[in-house]
Amino acid sequence: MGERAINNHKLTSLAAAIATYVQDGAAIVLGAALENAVPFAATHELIRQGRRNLNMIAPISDISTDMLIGAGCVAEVTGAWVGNVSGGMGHNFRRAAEHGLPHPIKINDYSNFSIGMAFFAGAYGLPYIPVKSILGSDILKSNQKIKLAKDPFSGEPVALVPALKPDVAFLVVQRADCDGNSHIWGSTGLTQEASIAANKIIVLADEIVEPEVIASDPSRVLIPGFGVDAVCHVPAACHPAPLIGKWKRDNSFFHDYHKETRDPADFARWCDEWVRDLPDHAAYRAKLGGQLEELRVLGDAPSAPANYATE
Amino acid sequence: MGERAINNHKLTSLAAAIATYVQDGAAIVLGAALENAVPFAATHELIRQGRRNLNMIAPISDISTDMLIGAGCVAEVTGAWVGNVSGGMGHNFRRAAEHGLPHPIKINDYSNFSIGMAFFAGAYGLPYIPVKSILGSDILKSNQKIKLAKDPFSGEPVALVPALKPDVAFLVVQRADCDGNSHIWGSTGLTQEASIAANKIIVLADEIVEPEVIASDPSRVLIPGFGVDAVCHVPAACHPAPLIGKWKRDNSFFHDYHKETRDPADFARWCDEWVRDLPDHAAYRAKLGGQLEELRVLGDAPSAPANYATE
Amino acid sequence: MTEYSTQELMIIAAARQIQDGERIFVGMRLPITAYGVARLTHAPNAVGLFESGVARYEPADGMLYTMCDGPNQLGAAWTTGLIQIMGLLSGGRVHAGFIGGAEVDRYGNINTSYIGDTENPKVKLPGSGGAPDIAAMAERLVIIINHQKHRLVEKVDFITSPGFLDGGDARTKAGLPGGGPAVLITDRAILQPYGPTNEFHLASIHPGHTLEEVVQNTGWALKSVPDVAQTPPPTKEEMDALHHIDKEGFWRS
Amino acid sequence: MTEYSTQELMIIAAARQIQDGERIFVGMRLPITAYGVARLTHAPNAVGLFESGVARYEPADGMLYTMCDGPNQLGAAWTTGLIQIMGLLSGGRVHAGFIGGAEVDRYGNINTSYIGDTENPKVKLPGSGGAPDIAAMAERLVIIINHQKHRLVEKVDFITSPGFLDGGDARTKAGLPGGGPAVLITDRAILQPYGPTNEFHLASIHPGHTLEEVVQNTGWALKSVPDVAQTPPPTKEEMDALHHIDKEGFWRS
Repeated sequence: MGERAINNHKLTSLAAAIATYVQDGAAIVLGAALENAVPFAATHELIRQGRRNLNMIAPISDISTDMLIGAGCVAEVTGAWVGNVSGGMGHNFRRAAEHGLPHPIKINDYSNFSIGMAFFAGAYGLPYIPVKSILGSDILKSNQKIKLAKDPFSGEPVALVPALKPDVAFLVVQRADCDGNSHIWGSTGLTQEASIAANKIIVLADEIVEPEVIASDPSRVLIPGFGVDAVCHVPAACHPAPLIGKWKRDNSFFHDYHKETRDPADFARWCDEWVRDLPDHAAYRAKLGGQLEELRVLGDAPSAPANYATE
Repeated sequence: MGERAINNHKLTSLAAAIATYVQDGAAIVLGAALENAVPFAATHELIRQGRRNLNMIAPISDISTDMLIGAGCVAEVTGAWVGNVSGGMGHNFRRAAEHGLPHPIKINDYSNFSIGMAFFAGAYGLPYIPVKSILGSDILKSNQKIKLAKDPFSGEPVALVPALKPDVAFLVVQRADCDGNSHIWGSTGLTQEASIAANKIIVLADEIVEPEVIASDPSRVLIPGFGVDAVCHVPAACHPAPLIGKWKRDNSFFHDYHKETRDPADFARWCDEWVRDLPDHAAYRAKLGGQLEELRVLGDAPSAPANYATE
Repeated sequence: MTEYSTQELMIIAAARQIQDGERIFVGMRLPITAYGVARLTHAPNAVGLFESGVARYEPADGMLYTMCDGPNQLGAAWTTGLIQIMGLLSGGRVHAGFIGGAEVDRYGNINTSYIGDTENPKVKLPGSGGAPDIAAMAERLVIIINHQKHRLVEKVDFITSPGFLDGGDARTKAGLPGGGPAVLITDRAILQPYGPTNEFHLASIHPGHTLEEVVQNTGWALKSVPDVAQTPPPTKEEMDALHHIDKEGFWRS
Repeated sequence: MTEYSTQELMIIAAARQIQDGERIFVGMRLPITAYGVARLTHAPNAVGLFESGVARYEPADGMLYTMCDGPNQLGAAWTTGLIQIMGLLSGGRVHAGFIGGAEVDRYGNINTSYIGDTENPKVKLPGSGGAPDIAAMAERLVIIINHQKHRLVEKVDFITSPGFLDGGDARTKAGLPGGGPAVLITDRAILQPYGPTNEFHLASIHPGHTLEEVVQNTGWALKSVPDVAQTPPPTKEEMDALHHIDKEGFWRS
């Protein structure tokens, strides 16, 4: 969360937000909710703008990380899992890790809970967190940043996980106002901790609403607008991942990705077709056409209202 | 949060819940939201049942802790602040700390953030949390449980705050179903962390609703029903504290308490009138009568709906 | 006698590991179906936990490809963050967790990270997810894996999720709070830790499989518990529940 | 010339400490009014933080007795938990915090815990609340206190909220991330840390008060900055804003 964000209108295009806030070599959180609300539109735009040497930090971002690796954007992966959640392994991730193609990548292993604690520490000003849940795991050997120590109270072993403070976090929200005040519902994984830990926050809003809509329910705000640096109106930014109450998951897209990226030439073709040859996410949506429309949630299962009246 | 709570109907009277779950000498969280949603109905019932040697753990519980001290229920106070938030000092707290009346009390000093970290550690299985925000404070001298240490990564000083795991947590919620699935809105202070850290959770629900109401919005659940041990239907359990969208704060009641509890005999009279001579919270509400009705929120400022539809 | 596939038997064996009222880290695919069967049969008060930040009573209505899909969130007991859900692992609040892996060894250590060396892996597997946390902290761990010699190995290349480490009391000495792996369910048999070494021993053989075949397909010298049984076949009630959950017959073949 | 009470001057002096776009730990009573004045005058984009778990843009519509009262939550920017709000103190994300106290000493250390000994206190004060956290972590601390000899003391009995500790670089050596107390506003004057010792020096005297009176009511040998000024009286714009916020004239007398 940035240092002196002034509360004013932050609505901008995703291309402009990435051009402004993401440098080569940046440490990026892109999808900390696990398998829903993954900001794939930002994945595409990072590829289009040709960012290099990124450190992708997230517990699990489904195929987003694999795409960025394949496109040559990634030098480092910090997280718990990289692959294709419903489709199997990530071919680009394997190629990079096993053969250094297109680039070698450094892998910083965490478990989901321990990376959660690293974000929590980064978000709330704690230098590190002592964790028991990765004791006994060889993650303690492969990740040199985590120290094995003794709990000074009990004398028992404990793993010290230092704070992670990413440069930029992208998150997808169901609705936001022009100042970045946002509503999210459904499971959020590590979205709150990872975003607050980050120096800059870029919100991808499925819908832009009047400020009164957000202000009607301040307890549904996960990240307040004063912490947000840019708001981009990108419907279906999550595609092919789901967004609760907005978009269903495009399962066949994940399956097709797995089939169509088995070798580097195939991936290059896939990436041209779905990313590089499209100017922006609007063009991506247009290309999806009816396939995207079928994923749109049309039903209504509304939450019971909460009353905030004072009198 | 208890070890094997089975998901079945847990609706019971507050008297029965306290008789079952609170032993003399227990460590109790009663009001972790700070100045709203304080479970004063539980304060009264603990006094009525004559619990002794309690350790009251909370950042700030407004006059609840002062009442319990005056009634002779408390051996230990673990927290950041005891008094009367809008009315000044707590006379009983001062008498106990300065003169050992009616009993001496042990005070375990914390700041709000450091006790928050102690609850967080207790809730989520971390043995302790390294905190910077109480460096330089004499809390590090008065509270022997907190250790000053060196951050092994940076060599800088850090205060290690060990996990707190209370025996029982009471919380007031706007609405719950019979299984303890609850909705809360408005600021929550340390309610979530303190409750999850506790071994048993007792919910005081302002309203009991059908399970479908709670299930319509699982993101508004702060503590799920499977972690709750007892649900008590106690309207205005928060009085004289406010409950967002339900009850306004009874400011004059706090003011009167300050005036009417200046010496032990006065407090005894106050406590007889408002607690000991009343059989239960229904009688307390009846005694308040029109004064309580004036505090009822009648207006409607509803939250915008969130859609959870899947199709 | 009821007909069933090997996969269906595995699901039902997994469902039997869930006791009523327990909180279970479910995971996707086979275990989520097992959870549904358990809820419909002997464990109507079990609670299913999903590390993305979901807790459910009733299993989701509809096929799930990930734990974050809409049907797993609609009507959930709790949709929240990862820390809130995985934090329940502390203090014995989670009774069991299901995990799979590419490799498991004689002490129940699981590898989902690297085949070969970490610097120069032969195969880079997707990684840990929340499995180490569940393996470290849950009261019991249920491991599900296909029974092949290259999967049930003498020693895993990388311990992603700890079992009993080097066996004996190594796990306790390492400071791990949870009880460790309680059972290993394969497509041929059920293995359990036995004796002071905590080495996995053959506990029961699925109908239609033989001791010899099971031993030949295990990467270590597999010993047996004294009273090796046949895995009880699914009951009619269990199969009815499974067919109710698995309407499309995904697990039938 | 606009008429004003001493309390009103203190509020306006406090409001001047808030810069536009800053995030401020507001606290109750006088500072919350100061926040309202600042928002209406020179700091329309300031954000008010309340440690119970509230962040607001617009000041609350209605009198607040506590930060948790309904009017402070209706239409808030964020209603959440204490950790989320107080956690913003890390990394320079909170620019200033207002705190009061029973005692403050020459180095800006504040006592709200014990007068006398901790084991056998002469007066047991309510305690710290979130003040130590704010004092330790905020970029700047603004202290508001009545100017009396027993309140502005040589050395506090108990450091609840750290200022510059023993002066000089003691604060930095203790590992405190925030910048420490920047200003002390009393009903007679404004004091500021000055020089390498970081001792509080007289910076400006309120209209109608004298140097001699200020010195006599300070519990240490008060020195002055080289250019002691008179505190600028409230402008018409500031008083208009204050009257708009303080409709009932609570601070007028």
